[in-house]
Amino acid sequence: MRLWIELVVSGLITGGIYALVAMGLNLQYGLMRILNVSHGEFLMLGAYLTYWAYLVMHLSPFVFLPPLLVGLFVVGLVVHRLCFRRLAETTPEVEAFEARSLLVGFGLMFVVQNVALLVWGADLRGYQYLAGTVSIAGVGFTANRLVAFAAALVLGLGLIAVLRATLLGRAVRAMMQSPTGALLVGIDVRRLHPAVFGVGLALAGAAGALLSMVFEISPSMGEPYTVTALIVIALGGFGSVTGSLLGGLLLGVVEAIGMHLTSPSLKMVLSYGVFMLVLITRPNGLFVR
Amino acid sequence: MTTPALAARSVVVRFGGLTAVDGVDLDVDDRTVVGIIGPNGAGKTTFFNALSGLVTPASGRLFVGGADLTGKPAHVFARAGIARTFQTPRVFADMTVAESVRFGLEFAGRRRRAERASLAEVPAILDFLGLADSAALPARAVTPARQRLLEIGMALATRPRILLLDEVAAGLTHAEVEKVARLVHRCRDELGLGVVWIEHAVAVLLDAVERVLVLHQGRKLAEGIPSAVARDPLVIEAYLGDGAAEARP
Amino acid sequence: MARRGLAAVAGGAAVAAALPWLLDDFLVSLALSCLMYVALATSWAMFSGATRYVSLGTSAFFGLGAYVSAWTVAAAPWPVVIAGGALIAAAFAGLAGLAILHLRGTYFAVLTFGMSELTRHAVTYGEKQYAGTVGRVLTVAPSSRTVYLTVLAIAVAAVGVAVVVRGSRFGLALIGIGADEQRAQTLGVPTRRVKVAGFALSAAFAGAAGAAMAVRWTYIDPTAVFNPFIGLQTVLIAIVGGPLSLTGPLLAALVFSLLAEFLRLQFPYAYLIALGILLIVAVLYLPQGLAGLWQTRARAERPTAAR
Amino acid sequence: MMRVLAIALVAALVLVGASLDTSAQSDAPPIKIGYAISRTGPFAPGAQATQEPSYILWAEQVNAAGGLNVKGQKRKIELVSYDDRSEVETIVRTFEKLMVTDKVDLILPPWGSTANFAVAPLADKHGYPVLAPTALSMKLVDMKLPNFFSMLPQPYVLMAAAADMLAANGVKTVAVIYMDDVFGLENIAAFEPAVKAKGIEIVDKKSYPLGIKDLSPVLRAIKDKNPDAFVGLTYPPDTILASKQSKEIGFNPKVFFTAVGTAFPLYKQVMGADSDGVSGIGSWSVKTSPAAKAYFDAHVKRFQKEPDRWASAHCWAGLQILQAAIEKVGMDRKAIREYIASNEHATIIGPVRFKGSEIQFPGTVGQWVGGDFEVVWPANRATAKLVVPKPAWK
Repeated sequence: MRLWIELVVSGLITGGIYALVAMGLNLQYGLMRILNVSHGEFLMLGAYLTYWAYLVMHLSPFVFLPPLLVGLFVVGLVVHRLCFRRLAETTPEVEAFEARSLLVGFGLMFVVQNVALLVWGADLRGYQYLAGTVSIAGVGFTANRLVAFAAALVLGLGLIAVLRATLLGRAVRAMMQSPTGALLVGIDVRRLHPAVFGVGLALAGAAGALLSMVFEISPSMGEPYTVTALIVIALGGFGSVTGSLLGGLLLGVVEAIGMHLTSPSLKMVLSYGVFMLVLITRPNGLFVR
Repeated sequence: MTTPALAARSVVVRFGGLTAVDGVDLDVDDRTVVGIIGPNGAGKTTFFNALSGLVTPASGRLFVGGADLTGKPAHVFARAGIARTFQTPRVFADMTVAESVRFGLEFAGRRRRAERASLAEVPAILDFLGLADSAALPARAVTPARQRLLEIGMALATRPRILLLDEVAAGLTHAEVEKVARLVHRCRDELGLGVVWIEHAVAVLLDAVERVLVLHQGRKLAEGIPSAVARDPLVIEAYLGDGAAEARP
Repeated sequence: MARRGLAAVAGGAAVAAALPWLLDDFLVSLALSCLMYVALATSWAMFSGATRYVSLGTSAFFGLGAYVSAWTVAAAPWPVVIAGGALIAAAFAGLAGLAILHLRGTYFAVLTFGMSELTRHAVTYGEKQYAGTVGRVLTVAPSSRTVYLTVLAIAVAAVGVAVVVRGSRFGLALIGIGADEQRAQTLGVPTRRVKVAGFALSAAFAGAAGAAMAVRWTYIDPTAVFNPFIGLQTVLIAIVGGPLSLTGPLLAALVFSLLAEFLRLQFPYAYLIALGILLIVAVLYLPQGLAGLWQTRARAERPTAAR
Repeated sequence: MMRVLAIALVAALVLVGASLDTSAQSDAPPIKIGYAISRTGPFAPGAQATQEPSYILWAEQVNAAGGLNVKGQKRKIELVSYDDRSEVETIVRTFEKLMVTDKVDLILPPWGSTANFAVAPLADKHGYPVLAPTALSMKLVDMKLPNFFSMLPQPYVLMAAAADMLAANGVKTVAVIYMDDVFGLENIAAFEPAVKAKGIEIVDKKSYPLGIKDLSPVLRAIKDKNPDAFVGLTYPPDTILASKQSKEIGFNPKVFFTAVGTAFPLYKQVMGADSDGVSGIGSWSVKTSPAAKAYFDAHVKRFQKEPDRWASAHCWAGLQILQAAIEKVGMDRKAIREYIASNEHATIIGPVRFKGSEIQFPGTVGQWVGGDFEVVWPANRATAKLVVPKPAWK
């Protein structure tokens, strides 16, 4: 029994981060059909900036989190203005827009990853923050993992609360269902889109900041998280932010238990197998009735 | 009695918990025009989707020329002689008008139906529809009315036995509607087709068809010659909630 | 058109075939890279460009081909190895296609990406379980000239097949599926069969290319041969070239490979930034791809109009 | 159209080739030494931690001293370097460029086993000797390429040393995890017979894939079996992950051994005081020799980071051997190869010689002792005393 609790909690902790990474990406995709494959790169950027703030300015990652969120939000506005606005204007047809925004994402991936390489070098880096062990019900967990999980959950639930409770949030959700709805509710898409794109990047950055406390960082760390985010989004449903939260947590737990029951070597086969199966049989996600 | 060209037997189509078409029968012979009317959401288009193989009925059977095609994919229906148009024209936007018509000839229309007087050449079809002068234009560039005609042209290019027309007259001017009705009759008379014609604007339809079927909430409400159906109290009642004025011929 | 196109392919191939005798090893290798991407991008565009089923799965087929090569190169004649790579990749694509070709758009893209990762990990696991290793050493390898000519042949075949398909009913069916799948089906196109066949046909070239390239590396492991970048780069090249055109992906494969190499060697530290920016600019300002630059010409060359 | 394209292609190829012909003229022509190494992509962290800095440092030091003494003439080193993008095909192509187009005098190897597998036969074909500091595979050694020299002792040597150390410290049971790649598989294959020969029982053996983010389920299962020793045949990210998570679950075996990355300065940065007593693969420290200390200091001064205590020094030793060979026999690559193959060489890691492709160098075990990574096994190489049992995680 203790073992199972350990597995589930450990899975939830990993899954919380997965969820946070996925939610930002899904928000962008759901609203604007931008499948931003450079999402992981902005996560990496968040991780490096946090690392740098900790090392150079001795700022705790949590103190640095608000300016980081704002910073990446602004980066998001700029990136949207420079790349995606023009793309949306010149490519009205959805399928073509999706394919071409994918390419812009690759371009961004090259740029951001290599800027980080130039600035920080390729070496693996890390720092020690809240590395002590906390015991919960006799089961030990590193403090930074728990804190990261809690922060991920707060950000994730906060986002969902905003989407559900505020008028603007509800409009965003409505539009994620039907893009033409925007015109009916009279929302200024030209302002909303950059803002939501910015929120997506800010969430990626936050995930990076949290991850930097737990894992080592390198300029190429982002790609696997983009892939994980895609898996989570598929599980929870494209365009469903709540689905991503649940999907992330579920994936974390499934991986932990699967790894225990089979072998870690099968972990990847397992995750991708589940992912393919869900997409093939339930393309709208597991949680859609 | 000969086998009908197209026969639907107690066709039921469901989406999740919703029954869109509920046990509808239909027989269509060669050289006839049958109309289907019904208020919005009556299941007309869904019924067409079943007749053309795009959705598989939950129960019931579909026969084309006597052969049971239930559950077969749409291209089998097309090859068996079922052609259709779509409510909002679904032409190949990037192809020219001539290319679009050729498409049907290359696939379902490839098999010769020697016994039919079908049109087997792109120019012949374009002439039949009066589209010859648009042949080289991209489909996206022609007027919506002409796109409707092109839809019919693409369908004719499959060299069908049955033509299913889904609201081909919607939004057209009175004069244009008249032209469509004449075209439908020519399909029947010159090409020997059986035509099933859905229209929301009932007045147009009742003048043009020999037999009409009324769908309401997925069920067949009435069937018969237009004049009789138009007087059917059940039909009038069904249409009252949906714009009774339209219902009167 | 088809005949003129094939003649042009033959002319280009003749020139390319002479390169190993004219240029030094490095330039031949560079040409080889170009040819590899010509084969991958052209065959990709043949299916994915026409049908708009954007596949990110090229690396799966490439990797399978590479493993077929690793398994058989010591025992089988070279043409059999290449054909084996092509066949296994095509068979795999056919089976996968049956399972996933009912989903379009982003779903399909993401699924094919997942498929290629799943294949990578499955091969890793299988090799480890049953062969006790993950990587394979290929000590018996044909000469680099043979490899070059083989990849040239694959590229020529890919372009040739793309030209032929473009002018055929099969190609028309693919384009119809890309324009409006249901409509095409109601006009008599057996869409499922056409899609699976097209997907498998395009995979065959990636498999053959993988089988040919693997022997250059002496040692292959799943990380190297199932590198998702092979698939991504293929898509990138094809879309930058213009996924609906024949010459676009071909030209883009050459331009992209040469440009990337030039930047890499000239600016060893910042070239990927330059490449990224160029890519973004190309996507933003060439909406039809490179092919858009000679759009009017391309229109006149459209097979269905020309016949 | 196609013909135009083909001609354009040839022209472009020639142009790219010509534009990159970097031939600098000076009175005493410099020695051109070329390499391609990962500055981007997945190999980059490893390559930049253990390999390229040494190349750069070496060239700078040699040039500062006026150059290499080649047959009485002082010649400077000109490094011709490219990024290999961590892609095998790019690695092959770039080395062809270096050897055939640029006609460099000598080459330096790329990073990692995969890359060396691709380069070794190519270099051998063109007659370039290679002293590879980061190629670890018996399969590569078994290819018996005359021009290929591995600077690292092979898995069977390393694992035998580890098994010796475990046995000598009373370890009876061991749990091992290893990565699903050539490094992990070859090492586990060497490890199993080595510990069995010493009568040590393997109580758990698990493999894991590249890029794993959570090892705690595995470690908890291992903890339940309570082995005397834990051995992780791991790469840097997983080395640290396994350490952090062992601490998290309070897994405190007598010996905690992790492979690559334990000897990285990063390990101490992220593990802090917990690094104390953790052992791993490592072969030198600043106490090994004054030359080692000088290398260490120069590295820190030049790059503001410490070299790792394993492959970095082997890389440097390879450069020392190459330098000695050039100064002894000149620039003839055949003669250089003969010199390397048939002599004993003095290096910062001690005297070494080669048997075939294999370096004759003992297997060693390192450990974090008192805040520094030291060699602790075998005794004649030790720079500090082995600490067993490892102090519990703090």
